[in-house]
Order: sequence, then structure tokens, then C-alpha cells
Amino acid sequence: MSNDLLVLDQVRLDIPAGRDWRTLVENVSLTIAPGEAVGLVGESGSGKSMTARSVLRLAPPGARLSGRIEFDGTPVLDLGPRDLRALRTRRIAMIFQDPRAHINPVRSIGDFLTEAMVTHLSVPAREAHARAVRLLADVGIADGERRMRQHPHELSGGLLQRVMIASVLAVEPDLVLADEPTTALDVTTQSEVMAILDDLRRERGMAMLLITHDLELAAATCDRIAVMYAGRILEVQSAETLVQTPRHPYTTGLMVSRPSIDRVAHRLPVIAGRPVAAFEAGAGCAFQPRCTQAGPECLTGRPPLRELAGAHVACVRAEES
Amino acid sequence: MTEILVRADGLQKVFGKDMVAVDDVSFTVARGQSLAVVGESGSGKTTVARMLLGLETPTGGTISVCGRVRQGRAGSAERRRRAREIQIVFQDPYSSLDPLQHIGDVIETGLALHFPLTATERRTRALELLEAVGLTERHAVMLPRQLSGGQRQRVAIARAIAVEPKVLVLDEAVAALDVSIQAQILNLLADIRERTGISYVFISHDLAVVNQISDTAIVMAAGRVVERGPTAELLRTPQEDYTKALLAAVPRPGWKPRRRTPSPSGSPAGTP
Amino acid sequence: MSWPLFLARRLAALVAVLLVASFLVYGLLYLVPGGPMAFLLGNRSGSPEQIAAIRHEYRLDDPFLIRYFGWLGDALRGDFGQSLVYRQDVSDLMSTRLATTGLLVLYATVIIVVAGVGLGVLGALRRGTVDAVISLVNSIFLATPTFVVGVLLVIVFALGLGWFPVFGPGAGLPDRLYHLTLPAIALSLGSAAFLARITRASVGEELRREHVETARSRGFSQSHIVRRHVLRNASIPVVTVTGLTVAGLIAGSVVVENIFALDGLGSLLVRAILQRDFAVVQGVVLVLVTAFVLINLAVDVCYSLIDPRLSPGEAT
Amino acid sequence: MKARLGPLGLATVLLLGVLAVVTACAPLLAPQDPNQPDLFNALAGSSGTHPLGGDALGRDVLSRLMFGARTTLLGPLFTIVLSTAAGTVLAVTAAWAGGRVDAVISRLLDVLFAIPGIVFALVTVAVLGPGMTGVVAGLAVAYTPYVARVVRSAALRERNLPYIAAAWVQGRSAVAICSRHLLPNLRPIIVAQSVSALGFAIIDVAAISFLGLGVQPPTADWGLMVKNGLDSAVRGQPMEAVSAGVLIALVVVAVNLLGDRLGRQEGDLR
Repeated sequence: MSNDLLVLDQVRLDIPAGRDWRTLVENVSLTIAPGEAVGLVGESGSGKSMTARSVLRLAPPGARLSGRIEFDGTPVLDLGPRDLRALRTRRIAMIFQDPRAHINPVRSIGDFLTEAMVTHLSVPAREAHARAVRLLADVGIADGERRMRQHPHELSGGLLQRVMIASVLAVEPDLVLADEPTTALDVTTQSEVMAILDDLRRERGMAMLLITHDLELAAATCDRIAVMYAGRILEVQSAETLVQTPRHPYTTGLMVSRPSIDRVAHRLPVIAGRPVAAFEAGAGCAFQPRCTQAGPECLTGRPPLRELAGAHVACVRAEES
Repeated sequence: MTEILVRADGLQKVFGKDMVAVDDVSFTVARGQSLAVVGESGSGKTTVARMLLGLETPTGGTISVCGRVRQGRAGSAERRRRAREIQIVFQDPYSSLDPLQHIGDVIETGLALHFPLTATERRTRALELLEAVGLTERHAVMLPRQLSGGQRQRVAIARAIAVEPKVLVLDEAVAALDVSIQAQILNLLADIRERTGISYVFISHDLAVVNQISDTAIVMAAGRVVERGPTAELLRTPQEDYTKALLAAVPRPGWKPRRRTPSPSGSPAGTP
Repeated sequence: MSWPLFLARRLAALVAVLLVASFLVYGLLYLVPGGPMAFLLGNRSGSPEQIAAIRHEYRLDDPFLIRYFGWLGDALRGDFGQSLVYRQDVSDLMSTRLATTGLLVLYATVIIVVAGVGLGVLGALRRGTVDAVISLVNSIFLATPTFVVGVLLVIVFALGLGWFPVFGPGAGLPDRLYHLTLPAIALSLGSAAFLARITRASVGEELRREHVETARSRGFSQSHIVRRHVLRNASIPVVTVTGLTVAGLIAGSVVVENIFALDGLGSLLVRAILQRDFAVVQGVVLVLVTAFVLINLAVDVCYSLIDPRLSPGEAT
Repeated sequence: MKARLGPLGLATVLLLGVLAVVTACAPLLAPQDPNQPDLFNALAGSSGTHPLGGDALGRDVLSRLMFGARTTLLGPLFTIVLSTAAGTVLAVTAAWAGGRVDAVISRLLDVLFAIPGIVFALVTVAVLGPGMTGVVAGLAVAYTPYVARVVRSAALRERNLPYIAAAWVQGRSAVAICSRHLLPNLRPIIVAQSVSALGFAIIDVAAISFLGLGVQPPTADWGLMVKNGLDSAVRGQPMEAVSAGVLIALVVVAVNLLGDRLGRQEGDLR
């Protein structure tokens, strides 16, 4: 589809490990339409975070990134340094998991918020300041003037994450990459921050790629969800249908093994074994060793994503489950 | 009437001059009961756990375990006796094991402290315990860094139950684990309780996990108990606003994140 | 905590440290085998009158603590007693030599900061050959003692090439600087290498920080990131080490002055030790320790200016 | 561990090994009596019988270097053993006990910190008279706070890890926890720290000998040889000063490399 904002096609990421390479992301294909929110859900080692970083070419030094990443028709992997910076400056912005580590501790909140406006957009300092205070108000921080003078260590995690969101809004990007934006926060704060992010994103028509381990959170805030495991996407569906009819055994497993506040199971149905990273997976379907549905056909080759009743699923036995 | 194993009465902990971490907290744990202590960061729930274990000294109130009041610094014999009453599993599976100690050794050290066993008996018992938590003989000779987070947490559980305590405190013991591993550990904990009749004090911020593992719960905020009751009731019909807010914030089918009206300070309680 | 309170606290701590250190220095000299008398007389044999005079002058008949506080009180007024060897006031002996040592340390400090920080930043930013060469040179300088560097410099540049004078402090500022060039280089090489290493590690570590990733994700150029987000953050350990090394120069000057026959505090101290000149040793050591402690205080104040987390005056 | 040594590491180990052998067997290996003056050899250049020539008194420079290794290296070694032992005990005690004990120990270390190492050594030399005893005693005390500060902060970090709390809760004694858990985990830091301190100690001890306050003539010592060599150099024969000086630098380079490597390995294990 030509009107997609972001297209990932067979994206692969390897990082050097001694003399070897370790695959973290393996053949990930995904699209995001303008204004759309897509959730990328997976456990540790699934490669979800690295996939998001690949979009901005923020992979670790020495990493090998291949495949096709296209943003608004521009191939991101071919961009020169200047164009790449322009892309990062105005078009795509990232929100990180741990705002305390991801905001410079020795600079004030005001510095952090106005830096991009002054440097990139040539906004006069005074105006940038006024705009930053308005942005702080937008994210629910009323006493902006005081906060602008403070330093990160004087703010709580929830406030800092809102500052991070404000800094993203400042450049009005087309796409926000949100990497576990609420994982480090308390539940009530998570709800608040997620709501702010969701509201403001919709108001401004920004698309979002939400990276999270929390399927329920993704379902509540995203239009579509992609489930990742061992560096691959196993399933893509609209959020609504995914929670009702998950197609991949892994997705089903994730949903039923999570305890709920509404019901108590005598024993939780579990997925045996532990999640693996792409480079740890053997031949065949990466999930096969943990899968209750697995048969001999699952051992031959990685199953590709295929369409099944409006969903995309990478399982040869999807119809049977 | 079941036997009360832990009785905390008016617990208080003040750090430094005026940092009140825990204020007037009381609860009991009966034999075989699973009590959840629910709260967000800064609620004082971990301090409560540490006081139960004697890792912090309360500045006020009393704790009695198995009918004996715990007071003052204990000598080594007294500490060994207390060890048989109550044990703990910590949140972080990476730092709760000595990186240089083999897994089998971790269990055997605990056994050697408390039971008059020969070396062979000790080894056999250690293997039994590892098997009870889903590990094998193969793991006994490994170092912690060769194990995954979930496996390490199993070792920590085996270490705790090795000394056969009556109460096990689990301080956010599944919070750091992946969803699929979390379920495995929760099932393991349920099995152990069913088999041994051990009591749990389950410290957690996660209401869904609490719902699964506990039969009674207390909700803490800013060092105080806000609400208490049977877990199912507490989650179905919360009485206090804080509990309601906590419950409303849990993502679940049909849930939407909600903005509280922007407060003038713009910050939740407890921030400067 | 506010700034005045912060400074008051630091100063109080400083005074306490100085008090204990001075007590240590004063007291140690009484541990000498044979007691203070043996020390004061050294190899000389004294007549009963001389002994009596010394006992009187050094108040040896008073209890130890009274003697100590008497000495300390005098020292605070700038009176460190009289040198047994020179028959001169210790304070006079020191004041003429203070300038030489001070100038030497200052000169070396400039070299250390410029070369150390410059090479360290360069090494961190230009990984590869440049970094490897700098690291190699650093390892060598770091391992070569000041006195070896000094002797080699004398052999090569003074004796061999004849570019610099071998010995002596010179007269007039330009000539003094000229005379002090080799000593200052000898004094600074090792410390400059150490500072370069710390700077490189610190800048390198800061470049890997998460907040730098944020800056990168926001499209800032590498030079902007280095200027705005790396250098200031990386300067905390650099300031610490600069302070420590400059304080260390005070000790290093003892050695360098000896090689280049400079008449500074260091050579005074060494001679006083060899001649067992009691009052001079105490005086010089007290001055050196005071300078050391003052520099450390300056470092503490610097941190608070650099890092808002350590800054007084803001509620945390 | 051995497999990851690399060529540089191998050279380092080799050099230190050769030095250890020379230090132990100097009387067997030295071509000449190091203290035998020979006026014909005074300030002589390289020759068959005297590969590195002679000093101002005509003593064989090579033999003096071999014998000199003993005082030059053993002094610093003693210094480091003493300061590491004292520093570790103080640090672990402070970190474990915390509270007032920690405060007292920390203040004590602060005071020692305020006196530069070499100055402290000069003071002890002033008290005990010139010689190795005073130098080692003074430096050992002066180095203690450097070891203690690093070990204390590492011990504090380690002590607050849950595995220590778990051992405590299991009823293990404080002594057992410190010796079985804390110290083994601190060992890499202690070793790396004391090896890099050894480099500084070699430099400081040689510097004091150079000042004429350490090892006393006629005993051979590298620092002293640089001092005497300076006079020879002024009289046109730099061999003694250069060879002794370069040797000191080489040993310290080797020790520092070893320290770095140990430090990095420690980092890898975490």
C-alpha cells in the first residue's frame, strides 16, 4: 500500500558478538498508516525494542541492519547523515522506557524541552520557553514555569515521562515510537501517562508504534497489534479481533497465562519453557519447542506470515487451534 | 480457629528524622493463609516485608511470629530459630543469588545450618528440593549466571523452603519475570502451598497476580493500610477511593486509560 | 541545604581534618627512638647548657598536649619556631621558597589540564589509530616516575641538546619560567597521562549513556551532543582527578626540586629530614597538607557547580 | 582466563616472570659482585665483562640492576600487602557494621587522605631515620585509605544485595557471610585495586630512594642508581641512569597492564 506512513519489509538486525553475529530481529515486516496506533507486543528477547530503534537507525554500534524501511516513501536505510538527522528532528520521535536515564541529569527541564525547538526549528529562546510551558500544561503539568527551572532528579518518574511526551509533541512528528513508556511507572501513573499520550496523539493525528510486554495495555490503546517472538512477528491483527480470537498459539498462551482481576484459575494455563531470542532459536518455528500444538511439520523452516480470516499469522497449524 | 503465625501490631518505621515509611500497620497471618500486601512504589510494602524478616527494626509496634514477640537484636542461635519460622524470596532474581555459589551449594548451605544431616543426605535432600521447584540435578552444578531469570527465582524459592519455614514472604517475587514465566512461578507457589500448608505474605503491586495467589489482602498507600478484606471481595467491591483508583488503572478487556482531571500540582501524591 | 551552610560544613570538616593531621605530624616526631631530645640533637652531642636551652625553647618540660597546642597556636599566627640548622625563623625559610614551588605547581597544572583533558577527549571521540597511539603514550608516561622523567629530560635536553639550563631557578619571571620548563614537564607528564585516561574513560562512558541516545533520536548532530550533553556530564570525574593530581603535585615537587636543584619547599623538606631539622619538617608538612586539603575543598565546590544533584540550595 | 591473555598480556606475564626469577636468583645470575668497586671500570661504557658499563665507582651496572630488583620490588610489594590487608579489613568492617563504626572509620580515612602518600612516608622516615622500614611503614599507612575507599564502596554495594540478606535470613553468622560471600565477591576488585596500587608504590618507593631517604648505599637500588646516575650523566656517562630509569618504567607499565586486565575481567564477570 502506497499510503502507508511506515513500511518495514524483511527487516533484519544482527549485532556483533565476538567473531560471530547475533540475530536480534529476523525478517520483520510491518506497516503503519498515518494516524494509526500499532502495538508491538512481546516478552524479553523478542526483538521488539530493537525493531523500533531500527526505524530511527538507533541500533547499537557495529550492528548490521538490512531489509527495507520506508518512511513516507523515503528509504530510511539509504539516508545520508543530514537527511537522517532531519528525519529524527521533525518526522519521527521516540519515547523511552526509563525517563530518568534518558533525560540528561545535569540540564534543566527547560533546557530539555526547548533544546530541539531552538536548535532545529530556530525558535527564539523566549518563544520556545513559552511554548514549552504550554506543552507542559498539555501533558497535565500546571506549574510549568517552576518545573522548567527544575532538574530531572527533582521530578517523579511519572512527571518525567510526561516531560518526555511534551518534548516529543514539541516537534509535532508524524510518528511516535513509544518503547515501554509506562513500564517503569506505577499502575495509576501508567493509566494517566498512557491516557495523555493517547489523547494528544489523536488530537494531533500522529501515528504511534507502542512497544510493550503488556498485551492488555496494547489492546486498550492501539488499533492493531503485532505479536513478536524470537525476533519475528508471529501474528498481526486488529486489536479488537486479536483479544477475541487470537490465531497464534503463542498469543493464546500469553493471554490465558496472565492472571486476571476478574477470575481466579485454580492453576494458570502456562507456556512451558522460557522465551528465547532470535539467535537462540533452532530450525523450524521458533516457538515450536514451547508449543502445545506443535507437530512434525513445525520443524521445517520458519513459517511465514500468511493471511487467515483477516489476520496475519505465522503458524502452519493456525487453523487447527 | 486456625493458629495465628504472624501478628503485626501498630507497626511503624521512620527512616532518618522524619521519613515515615510505615505508619500504624497491623495484620495477622494464619497457618496456611496467603495474605497479599498491595501497594504502589513508596507505599511502604517492602519495608513491612523487611521488618517481618528482621532486616529492618521497627521504630514502633510489635511483630510476633509463632507466638513469640520479636524484639531487639538476636544472637546467632535465636536467628537460626527465627529462620525456621519465616523466609523470603526477593524481587530481583539476578542479585538474590551469590554469583560465585553453585546452585546445589545454595540449598545445601541452608540445610547444613538447620538439620543434622550427613553430606550424602544433604545432597539428596538438596536435589529433592530442586526437583520440587522444577529444576534437575544438571542445574545443581551450575552457577547462577548460567540460569535464566525464572530458573533463578526457582532456586531462590527452593532455598527458602529448604529450611521448612512456616511463613514465606514473597517480595514482588514475580514482578521482574516475563508473562509466560510469571504464570509458571505462580503455579509453583500454589503447588507448594497446597503440598506443605505454608503461609504466604505476598508483597505486590499487581492486582491480577494478587487475585490469583492470595485469599486476604491489605492495600497500602503512603505507609498506611487503606483497606483490607478477603481478596475477592476487595477486588469486586472496593470501598475506598484509593483501591477503586488502583483497580480502575489495571488494563483489561474493554479498558481505556483515563486522565484524571489535571490536578493543580499535576503530580500524584508523594512527589515533591 | 543552602550555599553558606554547605560551605560552613565543608570548612568545619576541613578544620577538623587539619587539626587531626597536624596532631599526627606533631605527635609522630615524638615517637622517635630516644625521645624528642635525641631527635633535636640528632648527631650532635650537646653540652648540658645547650640541652637545657633546647628543652626550654621546645618546652620539653611541659606536658605533651600543652606543647602541641602551644605549637599550633604559634603556627596559626605564622610562627613555626626556629630552624636548628639555619638558626632562622621557619616561616622566613618557607616564605622565600613558597614562590618557587607555587610557580612550579601552577606551571605543571596548566600543562596537565590542557594536555590531559585535550588528549583524553580526543581519544574518546576519535576511536581507532589516534586513540591507540594516545593510549600507548599514556601508558608509558603513566608508568615513568617523575624523577626518571626529570633525569632523562636533563640528560637529553639540558646535557645533550643544551636547549635548557640544567639547574637553578633563574631570575625574573620570563627567565624563571624558562628555567622551570623542564621541571614542570617532568612534574606533569605522569599526571597528564592519568588525567587523559580518566577523561577518555569518562567521555566514552557518557557517550554510551541513555540520555545521549535520546539526543541522538532527536536528530542532534554529534558535535552538538558532545558539546551540550557529554562534556559537562563527563567533567565530574575529571574535576575530581584534576584536584587529586594537582594536590599530588605538591608531593611530586619534592622530587623534582631535588633533581633540578630548585630551592623550593620540597628540597627544604628533604634537607630538613636528612638533617633532622625538627621545626622545619613540621612547618613544611603542615603547609603541604593545608594546600592539599584546600584543593580538595575547591574540588567539592566545583562538583556542586557542575552537577545539580549535588548542589546545595535546592530542596531534594 | 589464560586463553584470553593476548600477546600483550603474555609479554607482561613473561616480563614479570623473568623479573621474579632475577629477583630470587640475583646472586646466581649476576656476572659480577654488585658492590665491588673497580677504578678501571669507573664511568666506563659497554664492554664484554660489563655489558652496561660501570658506575662512578666502577661497580658493574648490570649486576647492580639485578640485585637492585630486590629492594626496588620487594619494598612496594610489602607496602601493598600491608595496605591491602589493612584497607580490606577496615572497609569490610565499615560496610558491614554501618552506622557509627562506619562513620568513625570513614573519618579516619579522610584524615589519612589529607596527607599525600609520599609526604607521609617522608615524615615516617624523619621519625625512623632513612631506610626501607620507614618508607614501607609510611607508604603502607598512606595507601590504606585508597584501598579502603574503593573496597568500602564495593562492599557497601555488595552488602545491600538481596543474596546477602537471604544468607542473613537463613541464619548464617556475620563472620560466615563476610568470609564466604562478601570477600570472594570482592576479591576481583581487591586484586585489581592492589595491583594498580603496586604500580604507584613502585614509583613512590623508588622516588624516596632517589631522594636518598630510602635504601642506603652501598645497597643496590634502582631509584638510588638513577640518583647516582644523574651525577655520572653530568660527567658524560648516562648509561646507569637511563638503564635503571627505563627498567623502573618498564616494570610499572607491566604492572599497570596487568592491573587493567584484571580490572576488565572483573567487569566482564558482572
